[in-house]
Amino acid sequence: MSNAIAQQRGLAAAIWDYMTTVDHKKIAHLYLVSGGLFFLIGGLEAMIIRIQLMKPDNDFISAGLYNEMITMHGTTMIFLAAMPIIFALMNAVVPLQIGARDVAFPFLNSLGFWLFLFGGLLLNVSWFTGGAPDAGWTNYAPLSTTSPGHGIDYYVMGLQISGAGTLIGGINFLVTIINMRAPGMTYMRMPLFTWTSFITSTLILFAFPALTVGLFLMMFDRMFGSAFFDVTAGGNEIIWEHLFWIFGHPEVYILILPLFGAFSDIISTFSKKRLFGYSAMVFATVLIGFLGFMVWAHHMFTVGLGPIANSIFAVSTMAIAVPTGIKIFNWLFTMWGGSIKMSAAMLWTVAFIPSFTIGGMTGVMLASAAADYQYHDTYFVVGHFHYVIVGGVVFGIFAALHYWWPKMFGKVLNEKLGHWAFWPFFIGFHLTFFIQHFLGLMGMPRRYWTYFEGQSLATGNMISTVGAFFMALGTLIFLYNVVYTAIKEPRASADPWDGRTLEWSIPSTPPFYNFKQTPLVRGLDPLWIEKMEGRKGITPAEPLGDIHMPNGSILPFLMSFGLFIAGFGFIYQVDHNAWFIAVAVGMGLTLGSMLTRSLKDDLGYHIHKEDLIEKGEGKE
Amino acid sequence: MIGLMGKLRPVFIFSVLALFLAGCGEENLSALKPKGYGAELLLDLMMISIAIMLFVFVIVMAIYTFVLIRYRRKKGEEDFIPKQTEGNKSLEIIWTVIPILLLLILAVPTVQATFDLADEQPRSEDGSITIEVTGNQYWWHFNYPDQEVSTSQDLYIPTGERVYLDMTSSDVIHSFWVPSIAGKMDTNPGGNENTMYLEAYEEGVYWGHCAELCGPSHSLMDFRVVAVSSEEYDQWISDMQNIDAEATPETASAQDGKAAFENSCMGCHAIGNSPAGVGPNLSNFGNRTKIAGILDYNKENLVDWIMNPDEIKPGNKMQGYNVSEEEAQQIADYLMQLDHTEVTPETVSNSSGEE
Amino acid sequence: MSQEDILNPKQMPSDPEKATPEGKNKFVGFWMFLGGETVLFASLFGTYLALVRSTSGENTPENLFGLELVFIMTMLLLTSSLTSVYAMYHMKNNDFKKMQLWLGITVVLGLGFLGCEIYEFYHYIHEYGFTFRSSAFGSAFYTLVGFHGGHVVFGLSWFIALMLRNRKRGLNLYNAPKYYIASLYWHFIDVVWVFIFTVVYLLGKVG
Amino acid sequence: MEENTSSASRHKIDVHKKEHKEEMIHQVISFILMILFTFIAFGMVVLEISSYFVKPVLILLAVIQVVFQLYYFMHMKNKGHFMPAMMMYGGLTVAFFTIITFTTIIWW
Ligand code: HEA
Ligand code: HEA
Ligand code: HEC
Ligand code: CUA
Ligand SMILES: [Cu+2]
Repeated sequence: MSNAIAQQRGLAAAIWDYMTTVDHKKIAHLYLVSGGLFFLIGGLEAMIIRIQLMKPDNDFISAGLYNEMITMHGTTMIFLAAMPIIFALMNAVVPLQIGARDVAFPFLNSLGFWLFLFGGLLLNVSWFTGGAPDAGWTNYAPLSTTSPGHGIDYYVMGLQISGAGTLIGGINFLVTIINMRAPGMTYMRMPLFTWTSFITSTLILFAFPALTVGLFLMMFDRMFGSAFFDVTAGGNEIIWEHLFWIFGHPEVYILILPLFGAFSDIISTFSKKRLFGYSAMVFATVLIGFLGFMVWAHHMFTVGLGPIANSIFAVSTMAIAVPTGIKIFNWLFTMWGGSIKMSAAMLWTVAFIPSFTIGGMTGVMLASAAADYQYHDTYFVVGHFHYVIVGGVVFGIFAALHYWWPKMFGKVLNEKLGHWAFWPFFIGFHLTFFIQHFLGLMGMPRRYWTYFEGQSLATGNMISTVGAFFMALGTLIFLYNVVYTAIKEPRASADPWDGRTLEWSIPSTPPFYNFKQTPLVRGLDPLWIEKMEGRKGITPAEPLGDIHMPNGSILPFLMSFGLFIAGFGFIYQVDHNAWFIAVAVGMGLTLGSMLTRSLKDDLGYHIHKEDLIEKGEGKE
Repeated sequence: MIGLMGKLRPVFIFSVLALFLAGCGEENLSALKPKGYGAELLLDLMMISIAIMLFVFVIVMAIYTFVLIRYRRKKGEEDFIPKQTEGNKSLEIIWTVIPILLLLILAVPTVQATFDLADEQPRSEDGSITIEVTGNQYWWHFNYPDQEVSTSQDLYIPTGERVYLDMTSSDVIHSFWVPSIAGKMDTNPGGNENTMYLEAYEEGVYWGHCAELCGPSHSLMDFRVVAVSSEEYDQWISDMQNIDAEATPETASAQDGKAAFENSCMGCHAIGNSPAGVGPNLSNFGNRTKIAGILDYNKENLVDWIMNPDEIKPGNKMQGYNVSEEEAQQIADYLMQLDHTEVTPETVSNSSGEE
Repeated sequence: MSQEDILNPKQMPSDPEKATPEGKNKFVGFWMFLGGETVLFASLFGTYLALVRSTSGENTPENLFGLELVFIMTMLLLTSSLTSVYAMYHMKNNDFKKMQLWLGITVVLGLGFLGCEIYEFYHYIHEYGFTFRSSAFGSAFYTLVGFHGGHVVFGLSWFIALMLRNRKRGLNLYNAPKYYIASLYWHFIDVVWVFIFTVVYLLGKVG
Repeated sequence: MEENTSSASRHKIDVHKKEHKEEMIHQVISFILMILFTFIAFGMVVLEISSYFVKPVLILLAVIQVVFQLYYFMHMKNKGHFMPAMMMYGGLTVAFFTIITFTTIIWW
């Protein structure tokens, strides 16, 4: 009895701990768990889509619900699953890779997470309040501005809130990488994952404001009667498309770049080789980021921008194939002459190369503006982007999770189960999406609720659906592996993979202050250098001293919760002015928390040298 | 242990085989079986790009396969430490320059085709045909301004010449796509008017889709392009110009139907030449091959449509009238005898693919 | 040494805003934020430029805008930029009183600007019936200028909060970075205004 | 020893004070120029000079003013501003493309 109470108290304390934490490693857990749940929800939506399309003239779900399903699938997967899981990895790994004790803004880091979570929750509440958004994840006006019900309003508010969180998270990582690197960790010694996280954060910084503005205009149009996209009052619906894609195209590189970095680290570790062409890899990353901002109109070839604009954007889009190709070949030549160990992490990585290459190539085919008049808005495009997103981003997430799991959770994921999860997912992936290219060319537009008998589309769709079930099976085995590992596997050592970078020089899981002594970095792959010189650990850059740590805080949670409440107020004030009370209450909570934050001194605390020596020398 | 490629192979073979079974889609729907200038041009462009992609892919896969087989860590090699190569200038230059060249090879025809398809030709002067296309939730209106003819759902064009389309929308964005004749183009509401052209090689009935998400019935917004010889086209135009909207039908049932129609339906539907209304122009409804673009053309389906259109096309705007089942039968009789022309989809020599 | 002591050194360094790691982070982070804000305002300007001709009736930029008020507003804001520079000058010389004084002047000038802007909007709405909803041009105008106005409000509140909170504490390494970035923010507001008066008002008048 | 450091640091402070003064002078000059530019800008519009001439000049004046703000008032010319400058350039590049797009390929 008393035991149960103690346990309960233990649980409550743990929850409180996570609600107030500013520790980047715990925030990584929060991002991973919530992003993972959203991935399952998005996956479930994908399964429903595939079941509906299994056979011609199917009516498993209604046409209206289908549109809600694809919209929520796309939105959830991109904003609430892929991005947060990437943030989980960045939080877990980047500070360790640069030898930092913490991120630059621990408080903002936690705020970023809670904003994302409450934004995501707000978006998903729409399922229960009379209809989710249904204008596609691209939300084109005027379909979106005229959509009845409140679905689109949820889209606008949910993405606005979680987008703010993402922007904050991005700035945090930029400053962390600029300012918090350990002595000797020059830019050109940073591991590739850190580099790509850096460029991704830059892209976030410049891409999200365009979305923010787009969402504001959409909000004003729908909730306050403005006329930005209303052609009858002189508005112009194309503005939304531009704003969305000025954000939307960089967004896809925001998704893929960090995983390019993860692949680079993994390939180098499991080939026991230094990354081939390191500086070219860095250069290619920067170039992709830069070009990523000049190509957005390739999503709008059929809008009628005219042949000159279409040609310019076509050619600039194709240019991105060059730096990406540099990456592909550098990976191949990192493995060349290496000693390749096919661990689960490496397996996902190795599978990524051909899958992503196919996806990239169909991308270049799409970039061929005139030909896109045929591909656009067909399953060919669906095939393209799932090849790059699932074959690149999702494979990358699985690879990175296997690789860094010991750092994040202290245990190595079971290797055998890792292989078992891989094969059904991999086979299912190709089954599902390869055939879709042909479906598109055979005349199947995307976002189609159903197709007819006699259009020769049945077989392909059936294969595609079967494939999706394989992917679900693979995902389930992975989940089983997580549970199994937590219960059965032994604790991991500090360096289970014979790693090369700083994160493997400290225990798995690291103490909350990460590095007892700030490491001294003497080159690329610092741990490897020390190992080759026969040392066991990294040379410290400073004598043992007091460590300054930030205090936890509940304020980020409260600020985000306030916006969550205000969100409902904004959505429903159209129906009744009384809802402005919710706006006031919510904004009051948020602004009040902000004021508290800025008026109260929060100086953090110190861990004393003596305590470090006592604790530090133990096994864990 | 079989190499990774060994495991990959069945997947690819399976997909390719499946494709083989499906053929490459229907004659009148697939972009892979072009029946018009645009589609053919674009298929050629696709083929160039596919060739380039295959070339690159083969190279990547060759290196990949070799590396994975040759450099896999073997038993007893656990302690082997490979040489830590930093990079290789000439290799890196090669894989930067070759892709650039390949992309240039692709870029040139891309730009050419893009300008080619944007051809806006001097209109009417040279007698070329211009048709105004209006997308509506969830049907298409076609107006021939020079000929003062309008129709819906079935677009009649002559073969062997360029027909220019001026495209707008009356509500949300749609996209006009006839895969086997040409690429697609969005129809935007407001002043953002687009143009494109169709040039069909062979007579036939080609399937068209709406390709931009436009609401629940987006997937049901199908239409036909009926390509006929130029004599037949002239015939069709003059037949359409001579339609007598007031003509009394022959059968009694159809006469009652006409009355009921004028009573309940004329608010939205026009018979005879008209601008895009709330509902499709039904002047030549008797010549349709489909009802509302998707249902097989027969009386039963038509009555069904009139009685509950929202079940067939969720969210469509045909509503707010009240007819009995019997009236619906009569109206059906009336509408189905509205065939004022000899030129119909059925008479088109090559109406391949229709079920 | 405790954290308090570190933040209140006997001798203030000459760049107090960047003397602590936290200060450095704030400094760099805030510049990043401004980089993002640039894109935000660019999107608003773009939208405005795309819709500036979508007027309804007589309410065109040529007819609406009067330059006198805008000129006064510009002068107020430009001058406030200089006064906040003075404030930072005194911060670097560790003269807290003078810094507060110059910030106070900055706030007064900012309030003057804001007053003019509110009067301007009121004038358009009541004299011309030119509102947020009356045309796409109206929506774009009020959104662009309003976003800038919102920034002014936030900047002023920020200054006031800082001044009140620290009036007894004086300058230290904990609040110096805050003062510094608040003043950066204020300059950025001025940067945006330069484009607003040029693009919206002057070019609007030129037509 | 004590003496030494404190006099050295006092000296340093004096040097800094001087630097601050110098910077201040630059800032005042740029302020005066900004005011001047503003006068010119408004003047040109009030005097209704040909719009083909006025338009580019107005934009140019605005750009110069902004450069003053960024480099002098916001110290972007000083050292330690590499990353801030990079980020502003990044933002300005994206801003540039956005504006170009919105003034060319969006109709009307
Ligand atoms: C992670 C996400 C991701 C990534 C990395 C990419 C990468 C690319 N994408 Fe993709 N794309 C999406 C996600 C992504 N895309 C999404 C989500 C959509 C649809 C959005 C929607 O409408 O809902 C989309 C849509 C989309 C379109 C619009 C299609 C349409 O709607 O009509 C286009 C058109 O140009 C395009 C092109 C490209 C190109 C050229 C690349 C390039 O970066 C690819 C480069 C890689 C390679 C080329 C392979 C490796 C290179 C070599 C081996 C070198 C040699 C190669 C050659 C010489 C060819 N994409
Ligand atoms: C990160 C992005 C991402 C990811 C990972 C995926 C993953 C998948 N997507 Fe994705 N998809 C998009 C982004 C993504 N998609 C976007 C942006 C669109 C466009 C939307 C639009 O048009 O607006 C789209 C559209 C889209 C379509 C086209 C719909 C249409 O146009 O009509 C289809 C159809 O097949 C599809 C299928 C799939 C499948 C089968 C997966 C699979 O890989 C999913 C695999 C995962 C699982 C199968 C989960 C397994 C787990 C369970 C089943 C257990 C569930 C249990 C609990 C909830 C407790 N997607
Ligand atoms: C409120 C307007 C409205 C009214 C009233 C209306 N319709 Fe319709 N009708 C439409 C619209 C809109 C469509 C197109 C539906 C679609 O395809 O999405 C349509 C489509 C049709 C079609 C299919 C057209 C084709 O080209 O395939 C027929 C037939 C039809 N209506 C018959 C009728 C009859 C008969 C009545 C009266 C009993 C009627 N309609 C009343 C709006 C209306
Ligand atoms: Cu019309 Cu889709
Ligand atoms: Cu893109």
